[in-house]
Amino acid sequence: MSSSLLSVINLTKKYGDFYANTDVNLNVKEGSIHGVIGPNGAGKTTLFNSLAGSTKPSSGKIIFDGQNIEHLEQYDRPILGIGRSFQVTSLFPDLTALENLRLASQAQEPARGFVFWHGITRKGFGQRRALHMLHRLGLDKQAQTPIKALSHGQQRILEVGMALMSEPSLLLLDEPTSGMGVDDIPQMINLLKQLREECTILLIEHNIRLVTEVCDQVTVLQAGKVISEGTPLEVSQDEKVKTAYLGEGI
Amino acid sequence: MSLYLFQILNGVGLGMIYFLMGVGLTIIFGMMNFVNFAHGAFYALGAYACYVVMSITGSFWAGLVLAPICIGILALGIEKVLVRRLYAVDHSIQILITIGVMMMIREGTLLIWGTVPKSIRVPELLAGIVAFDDFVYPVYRLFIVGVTALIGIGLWLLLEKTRFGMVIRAGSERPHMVALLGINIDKLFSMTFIGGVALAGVAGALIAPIRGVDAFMGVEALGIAFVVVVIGGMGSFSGALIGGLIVGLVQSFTSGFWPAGTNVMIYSVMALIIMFRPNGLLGRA
Amino acid sequence: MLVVSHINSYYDKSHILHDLSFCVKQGELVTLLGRNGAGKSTTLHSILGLVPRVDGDISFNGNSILGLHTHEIASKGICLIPEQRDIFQILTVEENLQLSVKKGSPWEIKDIYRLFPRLEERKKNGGGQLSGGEQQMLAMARALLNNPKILFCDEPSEGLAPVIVKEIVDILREIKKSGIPILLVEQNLRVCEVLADRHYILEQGQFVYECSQADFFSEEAEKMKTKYLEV
Amino acid sequence: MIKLKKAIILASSMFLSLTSYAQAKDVTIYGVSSESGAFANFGKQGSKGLKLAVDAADDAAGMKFNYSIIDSESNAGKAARKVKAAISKSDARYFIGSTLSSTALAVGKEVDKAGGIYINGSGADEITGTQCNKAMFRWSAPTYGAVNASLIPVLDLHPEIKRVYTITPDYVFGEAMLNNAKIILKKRGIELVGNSYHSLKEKEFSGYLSQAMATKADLLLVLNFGSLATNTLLQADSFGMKDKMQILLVWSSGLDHFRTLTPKVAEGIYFGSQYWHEDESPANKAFVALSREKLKETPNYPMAHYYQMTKLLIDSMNATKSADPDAIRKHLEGLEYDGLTGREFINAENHQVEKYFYLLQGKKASEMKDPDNYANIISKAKYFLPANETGCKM
Amino acid sequence: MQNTTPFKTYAMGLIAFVILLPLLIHSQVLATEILIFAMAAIGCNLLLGYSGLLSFGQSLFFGGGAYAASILSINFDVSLLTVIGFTLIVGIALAVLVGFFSIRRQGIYFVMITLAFGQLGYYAAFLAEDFTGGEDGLLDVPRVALKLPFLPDVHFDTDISFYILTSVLFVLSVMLMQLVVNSPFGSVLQAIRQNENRAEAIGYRVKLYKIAIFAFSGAITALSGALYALMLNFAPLSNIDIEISETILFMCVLGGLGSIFGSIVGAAVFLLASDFLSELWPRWMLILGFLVILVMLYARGGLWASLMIMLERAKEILGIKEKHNV
Repeated sequence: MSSSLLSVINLTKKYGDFYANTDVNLNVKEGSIHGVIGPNGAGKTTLFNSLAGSTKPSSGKIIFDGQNIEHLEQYDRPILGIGRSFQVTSLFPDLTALENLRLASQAQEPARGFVFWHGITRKGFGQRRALHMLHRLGLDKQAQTPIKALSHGQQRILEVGMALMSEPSLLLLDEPTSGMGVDDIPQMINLLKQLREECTILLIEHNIRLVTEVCDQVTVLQAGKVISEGTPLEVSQDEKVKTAYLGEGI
Repeated sequence: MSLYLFQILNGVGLGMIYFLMGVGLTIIFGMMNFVNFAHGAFYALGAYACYVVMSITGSFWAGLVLAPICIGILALGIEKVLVRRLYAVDHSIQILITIGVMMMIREGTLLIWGTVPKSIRVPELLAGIVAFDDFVYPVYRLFIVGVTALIGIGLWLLLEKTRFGMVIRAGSERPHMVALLGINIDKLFSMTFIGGVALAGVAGALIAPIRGVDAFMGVEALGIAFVVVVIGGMGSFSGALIGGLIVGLVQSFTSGFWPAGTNVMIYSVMALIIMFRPNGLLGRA
Repeated sequence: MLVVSHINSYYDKSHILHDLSFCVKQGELVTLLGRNGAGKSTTLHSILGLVPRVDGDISFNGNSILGLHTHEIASKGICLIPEQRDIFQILTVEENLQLSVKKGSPWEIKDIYRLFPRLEERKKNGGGQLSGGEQQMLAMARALLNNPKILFCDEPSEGLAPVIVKEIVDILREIKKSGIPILLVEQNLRVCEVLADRHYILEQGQFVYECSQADFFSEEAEKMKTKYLEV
Repeated sequence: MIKLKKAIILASSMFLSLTSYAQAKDVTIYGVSSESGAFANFGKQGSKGLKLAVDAADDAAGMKFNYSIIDSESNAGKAARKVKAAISKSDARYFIGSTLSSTALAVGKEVDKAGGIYINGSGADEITGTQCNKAMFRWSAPTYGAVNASLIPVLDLHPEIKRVYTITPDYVFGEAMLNNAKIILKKRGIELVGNSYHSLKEKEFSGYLSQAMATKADLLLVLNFGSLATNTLLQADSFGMKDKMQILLVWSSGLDHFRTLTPKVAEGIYFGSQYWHEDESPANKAFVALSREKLKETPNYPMAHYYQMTKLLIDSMNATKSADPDAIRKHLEGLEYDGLTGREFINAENHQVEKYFYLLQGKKASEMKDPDNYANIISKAKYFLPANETGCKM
Repeated sequence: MQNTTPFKTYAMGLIAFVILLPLLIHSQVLATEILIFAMAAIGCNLLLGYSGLLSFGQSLFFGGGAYAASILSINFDVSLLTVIGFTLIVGIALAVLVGFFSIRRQGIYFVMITLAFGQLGYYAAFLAEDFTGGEDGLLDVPRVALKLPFLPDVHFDTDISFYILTSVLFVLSVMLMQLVVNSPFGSVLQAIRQNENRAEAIGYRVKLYKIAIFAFSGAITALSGALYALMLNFAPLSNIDIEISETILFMCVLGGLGSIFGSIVGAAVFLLASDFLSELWPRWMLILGFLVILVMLYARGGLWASLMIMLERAKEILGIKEKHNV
């Protein structure tokens, strides 16, 4: 039994009087793919943001690799080994695919970002790793294409690629297939399956096919609270979950 | 003691004038998220319009009434041709373009009315002073405070108590939802812009008898108006009032002990307030 | 009454809806089902002119409404109860209602208070102070006052406690009884089952299944539900 | 392609050099004036005066006079740069006028380095004081002269004045005015009951004016200038102060101030002025006639002093029959001549033109004989410190 | 807007520009002023064009640089390099201060804070008469000589020698800025401008980068202010007035946002227009205002980009003709 890479303990997030998350507990085992699902408004994105550092939780702890991280700034987390993707594609639209990835790689060595006295064509600013990643994502041909000219599916894949550039030990994916065409989804599933070899993944997803296919463990949120946890099969049998998704008898 | 009392009263009087300069700006911003750097130019045009009407009709009152109408008509044109395209763009682009508008208006006024400043006489009815013991105050200033208070109350009633105001407030929060209720939000935006700009015209016309009319009065007013609304919170009606009063009082008190430093104080107060209350005193996030 | 034929919708470069055609007839309650991101809300928004680019044709009571401004479409009587409710937070409950009153509507504010007694209790409160359920009621009330000829309901049960959901369902039923057709987007299948006349299931911006209420429990329909809706 | 470029460059540079050297015998007089920017009004009038003087000049001594206007854009830095460019590019040596003292000081340095002549009428006393140099001449009364020539006659006319309140802009010029006033008041045993400093960007004088009234002063002595003074007087009028005390604006802009203020405000107020078009001196009569004939307008101070300064320069060129700055300087130093304000004299030690300064009083609208007859000349006088007291070391 | 043209080509182009400029406009002083303001406009462009920060406080750096250089040159017997070094330090210090406070806010609030700093700088300079000369400005600013060990002093008293000095500093700083915008640092700035949130999410401390670009902007703007003071031998109060901020901003916008060469074009066009047009028609600013609106509405790339597009078209037409010939 492998140990927990990420533990969330009694995490609560309030917006005014509104509780987006209440006492959420979560353990993500090293090397696993962990899905977080739940109906709209369940507080998945809030939880995700607390983990990624774009919001600070109101109370509770987040322990990553034995270290408390709930107080860390967003920009500190990639360097610790937590990569994230965004639900709505959030890239640098006027820059090329290669440059996007290169920037993500360069960020791993914070001092490099302040090098202003020479150009970036030299080695060591992530160029090589970015090319490598492009190849891996199957986007070699798009290296010099600006992001805004890429298809939506390609953008989604790049979105995940960006998170990977930090060589994360934990990858946080926010609805990686959101808005993707049916044809592109298998490509994403393949990518995720490959990735499990190198890192732990926590993902929020609506595409149940994807969740059942790739996840080892699933946590179900409803109204900000954890209502069920287990393997995809266990969870799908859980009456509480069914009710949460399909509604109670009326 | 009486000196302090005077400074407070004078500060409040000034504050009301500053409120009048800022209120149109804040309404336009609050409703449409539009930063209008040409606000001061419309203020100056208001003063010129009042001057022109007065020199034709001989009546200050006609000027006071017609000036905002003229400015409103001009604003209608500018909104249709230019401003309409800018609601969705970045603040910085709105600022740069409205600065262009400001320059065109300023140079235009110089072209039309020349470089000699004009002055408008205080109407006979309002000339003179009121005296309470040692404390004297010009009637015309009291008149401005009164008119501003009336405009303020009128605006408040309009915004808070009428259907039109309700729609404006609703539109400032969720323009899409207002459209979904079958209300023409674009028209509403135009009307708000025209109204806000016309208020600048009123301010210009009202102040003309105190400080004269010149092409550069707009720039000063713009600075003050922005400080006022930033202090109070961009978009907040009552914020403009509080901001105006704060600036008025700071100016009144500073001029007592450090006259050269009034502007330093005003800008420092503003900078401090934004540092600690990023959206101004009453601004929404 | 509402006829949507072969519409394609785009946000920037993303092609969201692919060749959708459907209709809502007088007095009918039709549901659009599908998982998140299937394109249900986008369908509603496309009809209301809130999506930047829509091709195809949409007609309402025989007149094409494609390309009209949102407010023009809305004044023809197409009323949306949005997913986020979009209550005006800075207005009071009563102001929210007054704002929506339109001449000719069969409902007046006093009818609303009869229908939603809670709103009357809270009429002086700001829209921002309401609970989720109250907000949903207010959003529905607002649509009713707006003289609707057809009602679009986007996930009315989302995030609400079961008791409240029940109340909402009752109200929808009452509205339906009054003869106003409803296009309902809903994830809660139970809600759909008790209300709807016909169902459409969407996946990736395309219709994958269409059936009447009678067929909704057929073997095929159950399969479709499992495939496209369930966990 | 490259050849074409070269040809164009060559052609254009030849053209430019041709135009600048073609008229070697001409003398170009450069007017430094703020044609645009915040002081465009002043500059525009000044340029008119300069043009009038050049157009009216004979081309005696075989020289033909031209003028060129350097737009200072109401900015001292711009003016300095353009003057520098004119000196190096066109060999400019003769410069007239400025709006701002800071412009005059900066331009003065440049012209001095180039060995030219620069006559201006700026307010700052440093021009003929601590910052004086051999190139600069100043045709305007210093603060000392202005305060003496206006305050003393007012005090003589109104022996009832016992308490004086001053309003002063908070910078060097205002300080100089205030010090001069204090000396006079002290000499006469009149109490200075209060003073309000204000910033140069002040628009609001209500606070200071109320303090003045609270001190029950008999005379409000306004020591600011330009639009500051306009605002002060407009606001004083709305406070009804004219009924309670005398008001003297020492450094007015003359005709412009009366036009802006209108007779209703100006009536009864005393104004100090560098120039008034109704002076009876022969030179002024000729000038006013010329201006009314050529420009159809009554000259104001900017026009008059640019005219006078330009004419002074042209006259001395004619007198010396040369365009040599040194010769002209020698001629100007110690010169006494018929000027617009009467007999004027140029002090050789600090290049101050010792001219008359006027005290005017605003007239009732009903008493005005013509549209520009805004005021009566109460007195005119010359007060100048001995050159060794001005701090000038040339 | 990544440039792929080789570095050397830029250098050659710039050198050709500084050699041709005084010949074309026939005035070394005006040419000097153009180079100086081009540097200031580049400073503004670093913020607005490359980082999306609209600063109304550039006059603080410009005026601050002018005062720093003037005070040092008037009061101490120093070498030119010392003056330049001191100016850069003052510029950077002011910029870091303004940057530190202003970048915490966005949109109009950011603009207002930079404006407030600009205004505070103006009034501070006005009041601190002993150091700045107040309204009169600092007169008699000497052009200090360049003192190098074992070599004779180099003086810059003539227009031409000062133009050469300015050209050298201009070429060096433009090349440096060209390096900066194409460096790893510059690429992070582009990323921040396009998507601040993502930049932070992949691990960049966005605020630090913004302060850093403020420092660059402050340095080059202060240097231009210093050169302006040395050129005029005079540091007027108007150097630190809001009008200078506006002028710099206009040059930057007119020339084109996000292009260093655009700023050079913007400064040249602005100054030449103000020099020639102001004499023809004092109300020429009316046209300027109109141009600014047009550029912001239809050609964000400004005059430079429009020029480039026209060149491309010309090339295309020529290219087609060549093909026909073959």
